[in-house]
Amino acid sequence: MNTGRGGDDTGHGAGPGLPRVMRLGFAVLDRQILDVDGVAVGKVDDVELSWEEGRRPVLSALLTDTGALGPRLSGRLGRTWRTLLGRLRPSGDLPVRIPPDQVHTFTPATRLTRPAPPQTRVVEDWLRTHLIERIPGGGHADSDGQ
Amino acid sequence: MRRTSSAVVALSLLLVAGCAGPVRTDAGYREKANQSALHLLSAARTGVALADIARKGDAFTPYLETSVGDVEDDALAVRSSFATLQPPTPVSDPLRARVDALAEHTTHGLAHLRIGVRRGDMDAVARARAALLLTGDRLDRVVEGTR
Amino acid sequence: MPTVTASSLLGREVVDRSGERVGAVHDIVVRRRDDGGYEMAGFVVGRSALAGRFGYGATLAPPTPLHGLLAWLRRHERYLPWEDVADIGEEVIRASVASADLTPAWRAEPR
Amino acid sequence: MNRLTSFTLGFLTAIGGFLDIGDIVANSLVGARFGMSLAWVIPVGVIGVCLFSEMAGRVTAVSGRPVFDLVRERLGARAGLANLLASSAITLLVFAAEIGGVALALELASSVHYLLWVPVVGFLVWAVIWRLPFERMERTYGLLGLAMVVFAVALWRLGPDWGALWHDALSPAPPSGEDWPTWWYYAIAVFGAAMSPYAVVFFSSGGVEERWSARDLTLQRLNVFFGFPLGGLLALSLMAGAAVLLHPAGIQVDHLSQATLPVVVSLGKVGLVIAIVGFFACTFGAALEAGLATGYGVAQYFGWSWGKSVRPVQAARFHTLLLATVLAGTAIVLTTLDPVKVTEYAIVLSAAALPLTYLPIFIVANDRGYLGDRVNSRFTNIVATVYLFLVLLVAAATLPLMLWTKAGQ
Repeated sequence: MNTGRGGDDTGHGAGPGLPRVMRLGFAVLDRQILDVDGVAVGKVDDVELSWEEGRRPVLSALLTDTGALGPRLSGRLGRTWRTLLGRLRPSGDLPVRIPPDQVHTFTPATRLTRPAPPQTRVVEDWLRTHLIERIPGGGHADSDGQ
Repeated sequence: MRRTSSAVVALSLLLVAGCAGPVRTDAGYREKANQSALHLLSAARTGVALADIARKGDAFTPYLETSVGDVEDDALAVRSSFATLQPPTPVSDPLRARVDALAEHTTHGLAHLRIGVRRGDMDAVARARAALLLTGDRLDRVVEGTR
Repeated sequence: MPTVTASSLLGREVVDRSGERVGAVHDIVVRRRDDGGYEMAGFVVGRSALAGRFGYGATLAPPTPLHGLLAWLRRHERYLPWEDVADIGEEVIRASVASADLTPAWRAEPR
Repeated sequence: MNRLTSFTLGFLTAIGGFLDIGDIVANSLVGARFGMSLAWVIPVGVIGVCLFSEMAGRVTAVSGRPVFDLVRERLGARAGLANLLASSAITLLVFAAEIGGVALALELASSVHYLLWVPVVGFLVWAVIWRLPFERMERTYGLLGLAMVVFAVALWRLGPDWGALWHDALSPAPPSGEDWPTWWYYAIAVFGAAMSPYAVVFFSSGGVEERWSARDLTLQRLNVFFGFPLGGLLALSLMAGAAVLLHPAGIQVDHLSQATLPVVVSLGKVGLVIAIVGFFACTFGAALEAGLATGYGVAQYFGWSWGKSVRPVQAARFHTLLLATVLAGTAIVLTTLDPVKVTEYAIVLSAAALPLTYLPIFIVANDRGYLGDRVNSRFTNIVATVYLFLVLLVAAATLPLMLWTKAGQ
């Protein structure tokens, strides 16, 4: 099953399609996640691997949101980060999990086959209803940029 | 991160060091006098250039007022910070007297220029120009002499 | 079912059968199974954090004048296939072979 | 719009957009203090910014990924965050300097104290970011910035001894009364003013906003390779004007008004009006760029939706951040720190921060996974490697020189 040095072997999708072999740190971690409509969801803040005893680990979820980013910023900065977020969102800070079968492509950005998980939009929605919508012109589209 | 914090430290150090620290030697005093004279010279010569512009009617009054005001503030600041410096030995006293007097001439000249510009009084502007020109040349000699 | 995050594996120390240090985990290689899921294939292990972090060795080529430098920085890079992993510990990952038996290129892995 | 018009517009925008408060202050100041002895830094900076922008623009056009997206991706979460914090702090300082610059230009026109203008300017900047479409915003201020051509006309009217200017430019050594460390310190200032990282962050993010594709690449390249050098010529004429008129008189540039002297002396009221329009456009345009660059950087690091081309309600976090940036920048100027001094620190620190954004772009510009056949050519790689070492050297030298020279006093 050696695919040699072919293009799909190298961790990038030359167009749609999933690579056969890839490096997680290079091709998945810290990449932008876009949902099916091209809306930015967040970054792949971490990747979860899980296994049954005696079997190979498998990629079980992409993790995103501050709950996954916090632990990565370990050290003093990371701890401050976690305390700060704990205060903002006291209701436990579990990362958002995206199952790998919802991924359309990994690189250059992670594209999903579904709309964004609702938990990723909590802060966005709060700021929208409490601040941005109240400023005149907030719903105005920047037509020239389209 | 580390770079930001060290930049902040550097900035605050600079702000502290930038304010006139105590001077312990005559050579150090000369250097301070040289710096003060350089700044006064810049202010005086800017005044001369602005006076020329005013007399030729080459600029609007708001511009002239603002520009003269800017350098007048500079000269006042240099004058007061130089005046607070303690000359380390009597050797420095003549230099102190000279720079102090020229600082006064500069600020006066610029004040006259400002008044003349604001009133549109070109004779006053011409007089201020002549005074600033003379002060400028003297400051130039101080700068050369203290290098 | 035990789970682990990729970020906690990256940077973890790797030692060989005799306890000698091979390097730290630079990257995790996965491969697609026929059912569409991805399974672990092995670890890229190296010593230069600089070269490892940027991800050279996949599609990324070093700029022309720096080929030599990057090759030198990556001289300790080894591929540790999953078959040769004896144990994944909290602190270190232990290989079941000697470090001399590990090959440098992760792509040369027979699959 | 047909291609020729679009090229002309983009090209003129690049000329006017090149200059900001940093270029105005650094080049006038250096010309007045060091004559033409530091003129060589301008071409070095211009080549650097062309190279940097071309790589960033190419990566953006082909892959649709802007600078801080790549910073996070190549440097990882921690180093990326450190990078983001350092870059944002400096960009915020630049933003404050630009706001101060706009206020100073308005003071010159009105004689109303600049601090009274600052809140007005802050509000205007926010309002333009909030409402004005991206392309129109960029074009308006870029084209108005062309008014800076008046400095080239002024230089020509001053009738300098071109041979002597050329000779000075070819003798790179401090003039009498100045020492080497101070001279080098200001060389970094001129370099940082020409090669400003916030402009590249803005440029590449703007590429995403305008949805560049590989097809727009040639046009963008032409704009960069012709527009920026011509912008550099304007920077050079600012420096030369100061070198001709202010340097012999011993006038130092501590105020924006002193930077206008060459124009007013040679062209009178008309020149003054055009120069003030030019100052206003350059600083206002750069304030928009720096403000947006701060928002872009943070949003790209966290993967939020961002951009002026989506409705603000769809990018609530991004727009909240912009609002906070504008407030913070305005607050910095309102502390009565001298905007010209803030500018000097901002450009020098920008130069020191260059590797933070330059390095990730340079790495990714060699990734076939992103760029396919459009990776750096061998020639680009050689030049870019030389600049990599140059920006690293500048970054290492900046703080020691700043301390040693007491920030160029």
